[in-house]
Amino acid sequence: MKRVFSLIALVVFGSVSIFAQAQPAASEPIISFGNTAWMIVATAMVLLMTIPGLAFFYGGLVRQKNILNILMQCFAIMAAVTLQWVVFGYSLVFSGDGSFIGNFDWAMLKGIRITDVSPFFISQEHDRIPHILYVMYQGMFAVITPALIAGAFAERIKFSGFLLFSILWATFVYDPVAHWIWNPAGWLAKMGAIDFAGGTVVHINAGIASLVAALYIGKRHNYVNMTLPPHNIPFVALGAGLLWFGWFGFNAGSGLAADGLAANAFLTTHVSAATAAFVWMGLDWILNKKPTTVGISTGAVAGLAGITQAAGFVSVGSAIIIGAISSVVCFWMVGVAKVKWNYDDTLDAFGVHGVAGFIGAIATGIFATALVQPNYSGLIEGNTALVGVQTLMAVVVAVYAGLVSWLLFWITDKLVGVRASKKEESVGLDFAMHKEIAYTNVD
Amino acid sequence: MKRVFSLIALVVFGSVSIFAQAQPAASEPIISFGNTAWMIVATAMVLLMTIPGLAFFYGGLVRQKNILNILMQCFAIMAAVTLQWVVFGYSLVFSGDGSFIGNFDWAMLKGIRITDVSPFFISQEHDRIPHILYVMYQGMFAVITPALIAGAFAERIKFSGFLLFSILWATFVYDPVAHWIWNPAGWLAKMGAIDFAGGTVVHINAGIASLVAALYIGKRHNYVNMTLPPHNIPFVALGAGLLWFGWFGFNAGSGLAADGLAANAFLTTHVSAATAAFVWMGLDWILNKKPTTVGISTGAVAGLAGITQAAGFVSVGSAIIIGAISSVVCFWMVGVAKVKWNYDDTLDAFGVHGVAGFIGAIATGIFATALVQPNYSGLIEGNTALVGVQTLMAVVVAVYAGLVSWLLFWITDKLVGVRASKKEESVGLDFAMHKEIAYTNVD
Amino acid sequence: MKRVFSLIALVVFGSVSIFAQAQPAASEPIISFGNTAWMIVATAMVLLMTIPGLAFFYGGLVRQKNILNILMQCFAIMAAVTLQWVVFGYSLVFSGDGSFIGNFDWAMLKGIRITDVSPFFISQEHDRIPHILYVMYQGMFAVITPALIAGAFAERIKFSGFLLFSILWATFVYDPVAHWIWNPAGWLAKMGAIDFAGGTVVHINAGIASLVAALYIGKRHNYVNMTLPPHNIPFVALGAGLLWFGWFGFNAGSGLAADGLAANAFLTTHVSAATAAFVWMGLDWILNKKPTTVGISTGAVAGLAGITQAAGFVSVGSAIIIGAISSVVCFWMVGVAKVKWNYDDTLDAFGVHGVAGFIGAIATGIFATALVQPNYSGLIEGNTALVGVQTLMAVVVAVYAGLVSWLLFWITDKLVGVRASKKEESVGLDFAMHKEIAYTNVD
Amino acid sequence: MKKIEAIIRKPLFDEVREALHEADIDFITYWDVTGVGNEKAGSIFRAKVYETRFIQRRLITFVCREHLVDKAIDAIVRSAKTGELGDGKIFVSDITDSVRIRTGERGPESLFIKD
Amino acid sequence: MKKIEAIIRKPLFDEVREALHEADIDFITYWDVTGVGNEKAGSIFRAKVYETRFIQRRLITFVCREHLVDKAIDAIVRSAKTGELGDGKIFVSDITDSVRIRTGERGPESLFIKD
Amino acid sequence: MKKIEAIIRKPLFDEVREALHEADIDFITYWDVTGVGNEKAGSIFRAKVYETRFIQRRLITFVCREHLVDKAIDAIVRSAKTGELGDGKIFVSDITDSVRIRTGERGPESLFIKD
Ligand SMILES: Nc1ncnc2c1ncn2[C@@H]1O[C@H](COP(=O)(O)OP(=O)(O)O)[C@@H](O)[C@H]1O
Ligand SMILES: Nc1ncnc2c1ncn2[C@@H]1O[C@H](COP(=O)(O)OP(=O)(O)O)[C@@H](O)[C@H]1O
Ligand SMILES: Nc1ncnc2c1ncn2[C@@H]1O[C@H](COP(=O)(O)OP(=O)(O)O)[C@@H](O)[C@H]1O
Repeated sequence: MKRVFSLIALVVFGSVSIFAQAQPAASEPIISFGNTAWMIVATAMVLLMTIPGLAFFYGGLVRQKNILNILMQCFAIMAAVTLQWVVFGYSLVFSGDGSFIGNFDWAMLKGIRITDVSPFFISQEHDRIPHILYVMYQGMFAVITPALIAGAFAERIKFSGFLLFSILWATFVYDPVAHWIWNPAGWLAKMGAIDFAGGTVVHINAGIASLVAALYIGKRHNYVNMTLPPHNIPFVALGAGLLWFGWFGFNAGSGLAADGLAANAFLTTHVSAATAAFVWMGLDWILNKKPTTVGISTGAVAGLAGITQAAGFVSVGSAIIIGAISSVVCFWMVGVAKVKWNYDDTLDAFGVHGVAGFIGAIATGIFATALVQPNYSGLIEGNTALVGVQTLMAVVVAVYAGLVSWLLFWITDKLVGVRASKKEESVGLDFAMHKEIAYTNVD
Repeated sequence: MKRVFSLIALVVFGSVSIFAQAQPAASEPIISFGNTAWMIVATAMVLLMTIPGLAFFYGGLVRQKNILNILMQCFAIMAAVTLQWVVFGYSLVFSGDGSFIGNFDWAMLKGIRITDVSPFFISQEHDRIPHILYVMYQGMFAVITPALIAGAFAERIKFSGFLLFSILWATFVYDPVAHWIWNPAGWLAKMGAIDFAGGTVVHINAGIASLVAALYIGKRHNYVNMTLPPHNIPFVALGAGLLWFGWFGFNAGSGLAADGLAANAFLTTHVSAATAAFVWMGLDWILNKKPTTVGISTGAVAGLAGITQAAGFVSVGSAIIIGAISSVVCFWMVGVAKVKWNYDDTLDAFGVHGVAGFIGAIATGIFATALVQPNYSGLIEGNTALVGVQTLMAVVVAVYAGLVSWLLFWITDKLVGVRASKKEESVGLDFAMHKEIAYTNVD
Repeated sequence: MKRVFSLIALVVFGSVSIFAQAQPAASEPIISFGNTAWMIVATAMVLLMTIPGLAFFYGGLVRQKNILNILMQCFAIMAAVTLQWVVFGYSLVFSGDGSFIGNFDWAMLKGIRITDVSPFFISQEHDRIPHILYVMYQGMFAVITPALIAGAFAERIKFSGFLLFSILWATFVYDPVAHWIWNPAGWLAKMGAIDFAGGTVVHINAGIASLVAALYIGKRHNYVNMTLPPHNIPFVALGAGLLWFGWFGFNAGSGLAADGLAANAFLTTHVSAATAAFVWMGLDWILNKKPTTVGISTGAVAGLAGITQAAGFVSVGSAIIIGAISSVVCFWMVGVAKVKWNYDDTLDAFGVHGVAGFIGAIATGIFATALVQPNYSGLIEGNTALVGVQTLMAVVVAVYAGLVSWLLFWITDKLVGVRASKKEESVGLDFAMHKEIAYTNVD
Repeated sequence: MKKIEAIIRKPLFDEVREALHEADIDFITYWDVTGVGNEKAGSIFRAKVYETRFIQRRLITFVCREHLVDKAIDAIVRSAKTGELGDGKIFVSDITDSVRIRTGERGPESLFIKD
Repeated sequence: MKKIEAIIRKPLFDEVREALHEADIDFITYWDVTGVGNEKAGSIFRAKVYETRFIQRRLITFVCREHLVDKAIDAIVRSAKTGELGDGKIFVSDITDSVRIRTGERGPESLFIKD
Repeated sequence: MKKIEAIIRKPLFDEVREALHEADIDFITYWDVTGVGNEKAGSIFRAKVYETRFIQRRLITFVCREHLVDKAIDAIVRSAKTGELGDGKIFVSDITDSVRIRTGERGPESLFIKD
């Protein structure tokens, strides 16, 4: 849930040396080898979600002339947001005790030594991980969130506009929202809103920004009468498989320890993904006559996004329900609502991530159970408060992300422009923006 | 080896809280962060073996018009068998003390709390993993086993028939066989049969089912005079690479701990794979004049399947021998025997997995050494009993899997049909079954 | 840094049983579950770097008719060098106390029991990993190093020549150099030269061998007037993504423990890669008008290679500087110098890996800080000695690798030949050497 | 000499090739094309079914002597016909010269093997 | 009957297809080709810019009755023209016979739908 | 105007293109095709060697004025010949009209650059 506790006397632990681990005083937190082992891997797994996971999931869905632009965007965000994060992003989110935003105390990771234990923890107060590992783990979340938005304006965005917007967005939308919810001093955290692995911080946030961006930038030319089959469905499946794999780092890592809570998050994540994949396959089969590969992959992703928020609060039965609902609603969203409302969210960044994020936020309020984390009960256990605060969190983040994303997109448009020219769009962004062609057969 | 011990008084540990880990009583098993860290990752790695590992290994080998069907099958099994496993499969295999099958006590994981330590362990009685993590880890094995069978009837199976058969097979073949061997109460386990990571439970089992399915469904049209080169060999290599990587989770994870035994399983697995790859390359070179990419990949997989059963019982020298034998025999099987016996096991699910599984079962009986696990010695250390019981296990599983798979395939055929129509086969299963085309170049 | 300590009384720990771990005497090293968990995964991640990581990074860059040859080379080296390593390679590098080369005491891993703790460690003297796991981890480095060289003579090498050369090279170049630097008895190690994760042992070593091989074998036909776009840029990006992921195993694993040092290596690795990717994108944009996918991928790899040596010695600020310098110099090297000096290092194995390796060697001497490892300070902390010994190490290794690689290439040429015939080259190595075609569309 | 170009359904390629072989046409060249015609194909993409008139087809071409033309056309029609929309077309045109690169032979004799 | 082959810029394919549709050409077949001509394209590869005269193009071909030829050519020229080097070419040739595989019809009547 | 179609071995493409260039043919269009002819290629698949008569080839086509035809054919034969089975074929046919899309020029003058 990332409902984390900042230690009052951080400075105390600043002096814990790695050599001191052998004989810890009872109350002093240590760097646990086991938890650190898991979290190093979890961090790398979240990197894998962006490149090559999401890059191929999105890249396979676009037309052949635009795949490199997608891959390039994922790499560029990885590079740019990593630097932003280390230079000031991490500090903005996690330092200080402001309700709305952090300060610059940890800019450039100033004062964070390699022997420091992380001031943040979930289930294991005593056995923690290095602070710098926590920085990296959180950094991977900061990277993937703007990368998700790339699905909304795919096939028609200007690369310079994309890059500027992503960096602004990471700073002015992601950082504050993450602060509100994941920094224990944040105002939503203080109200009791919970988000285990980023259903709100990542998925609603990016989903709403996607909708805004798709509406602002407008449709691709010929969108109405174009039938646009994905150019490489095996790539879509490759990406989906890597996302599924990496999502265990994302969700099961969010407890910051290798314990029963992590195992529970693993279980709910996997079961929700499986259910959602199965349900989407069934809906395709019943409503469209055939089960499809793109469908089952999309379903799995919807299930993964849906459970993200709830993974460390609910039990396996609830995970099945959340997966099923995510799948049905997202299916309806991309198959019916998008057509009716007639906007062009190219790769359904809103229709899948945004929508599933909302479902997860509310579902956490309903299904959270004290069996998983003793302090968190939802509606089914008689606690009506949680679902209220969860709804509030979802709405607040949606409104904030919606308004500020629009503003940033508008500013970017004025400064460098966001829309590729008609000619660039028809030539393909790969060649127009990068002077590269994805596949060539010159021998 | 998965020769596991169920604790008499499981209920005792049910009450071990995750907060109690700091001060364990000497005799009480705890959730070890380190072992849990490794097993979470190992579980994710076995998922990666199925999607995208096996999916691409198989998918690259078929013709372009059938790749999506392969990918779809892997995803669909991941979804369906995960649900089956959580709902009743795990319980059937691991609950109760019946010799032949478990009961429904753990259906829907009823009564398994997130703080429970796993009642099953191999080398680390004290430092264990969460019970639900054990459920997930075993679940990934239950998923990949029926996925292997997909190689046998590739390019001509009806999707509905495939799905029904797979679920039935997971229930009526995989679950009992896993119970016999991996549940300490199982009759083969009680006789002393050992299978470290699934050489019999996974590979012989799936291999025999593959042979039966290939014989039942019959050849692809034009099989005799068709030369069918793989449509995308880089995909085959990608799949083989991911399988090799994931197999460390499969084999080195089967000791359920991050210790010397895991390291030994890692070593034997890697060395057997390397030897088998090298030998296959050599055979191709000598007998067919050229070493091939598909050959070396297939060799690696044969070596991996061959060592699976023995990984936690034998030393590195034996691993070289097992790898070499697996490679030679599988080479002969797919290159000579299959041609002579004239059946159409499209992707050699029997010729590679089944055959290497048999080699591993016997080899474990021969090469097991007390240097690795003190209680297990094979023929070379003078214990003649083990090789006998290993052979018995292999034969019993082969007979059971053979008969029941045939029956289930027959039932499936009567209920929904198994064979795609001639027209569907020639159009390609991708379009016929899923209305999708893998690669398109519409711009 | 791999500045490791061999314990005088190894035999003492030989008797440490895995069951003894629960009650270790204070001074006796144990197998730590947590560190073992991390290092098993790190080992698997380094395997993933070679196959499919490097295989696809290189494979996507060549022409369509040569990709299988690249994939095949990576698989063949994985198989051959693994066997060499287990049979005598590991022993040559790590056994004994010779200054120049080890002995055969550990040939076939003789005498290494599964319960032995590793005699080598970096930051965690007490909490170690199994010795055989250390063997495997180091083995993956021995595999990837010759695989890197394959980039230099791609598209024109004879397969038999390649294989013979690689095995000779692993034995007569890699093994001695690794001994000098990573065996505490090695003469460079004794002089105080440090190489955390292989910047010199792996990258300079392979880079120089690449240059020599490229010069010896000569240019591809038509090289001057051929424009050779990569045949599959998404594969390049896939490979780069997997390399980035795997590199965490490579660098953060090189401390042999899951602790603050590992976290620091993770941080510096990630930040250097991100910076280098960003800088390359910027250079492309400014100098060539467009940012490119191949460019950003190459930049990331340059940053990863550049930081390798320094990852466990420097802090995050220095990582940014090292990443930026690596990127700029490699950009100039492949874009300007290679053109001017007019040699054909097909995939820039020297221009990227070799050059970045040099930068890392010197940079470690400059930026090493006692904040990360108390015993190592560089120029910026007033220690002038280190940069001298680092330069010496880089030069010595370059000279040794240069001369011996040339000799081995010449011997290989005399024995089996190294250059494919003109006809083989124009037909493509896939068909000429392996009788396979990567992509076919026979339906 | 006549050039024959036949645009057929991909899945029927094997049948057509065999029929041509029986009609003494052993040398052919083919590639994959996209055809726009009467036939439509339905695909599914993310919960939506859409129809497309862009169909994957195969184009077979060969040059043969006049007396083989009718036999060849019959063979194609017989083997490539399903009777449903989208069976494709055959076009015949004149070839004024032909060269076998290996021997330099020109004219009709470059089209067959003299033994 | 005439066969028309047009080598055009790939990105303009949609426009050309629509223009042809308005000119009563509904049956077409196309595939992707590489063209070597006057136009050059610059690519970037690892810090180097290089120029290539190998351009990805699309070849559209269709057979139609004589009276449609001029209209069709006009439609193509109109929709495929940018005025810059590399707009491509149209070639016209004779077709001596045509067969609709589905019905076995031969000659011009195989080219259109009679209702 | 004549259309020349040459089906050649892929690996010799570079040589042929240069030879054509020297024979004043600068505008060409090409694509990859599969050829069935006399030549056979052996492949290996999972421990089995099999032979196939389906060979990957390249088809080069260009339209030129009559006086260039013989020179062009000579250039191709010279550069594409190895003397072994499978060197390929050249076919020549008539083109009745030609249009340069960029300028709208028709006839032979659309085929070259006037300066
Ligand atoms: N006049 C034509 N010129 C070029 N290609 C054509 C022509 N008519 C048909 N084709 C090709 O033949 C295919 C089948 O034609 P279609 O009209 O669908 O079927 P049918 O001939 O049975 O009415 C088309 O997809 C197109 O590729
Ligand atoms: N005589 C020809 N024969 C075959 N293809 C040609 C011929 N002339 C032009 N082309 C094709 O048309 C394309 C465009 O021609 P190009 O010379 O670049 O433009 P433009 O016609 O505007 O001068 C070329 O890339 C080539 O594919
Ligand atoms: N009559 C033909 N029509 C179409 N393509 C042909 C014809 N004859 C040969 N080809 C093409 O030329 C290629 C080479 O022909 P082949 O018979 O193998 O060699 P050779 O001409 O040296 O005897 C074939 O693979 C085929 O693609």
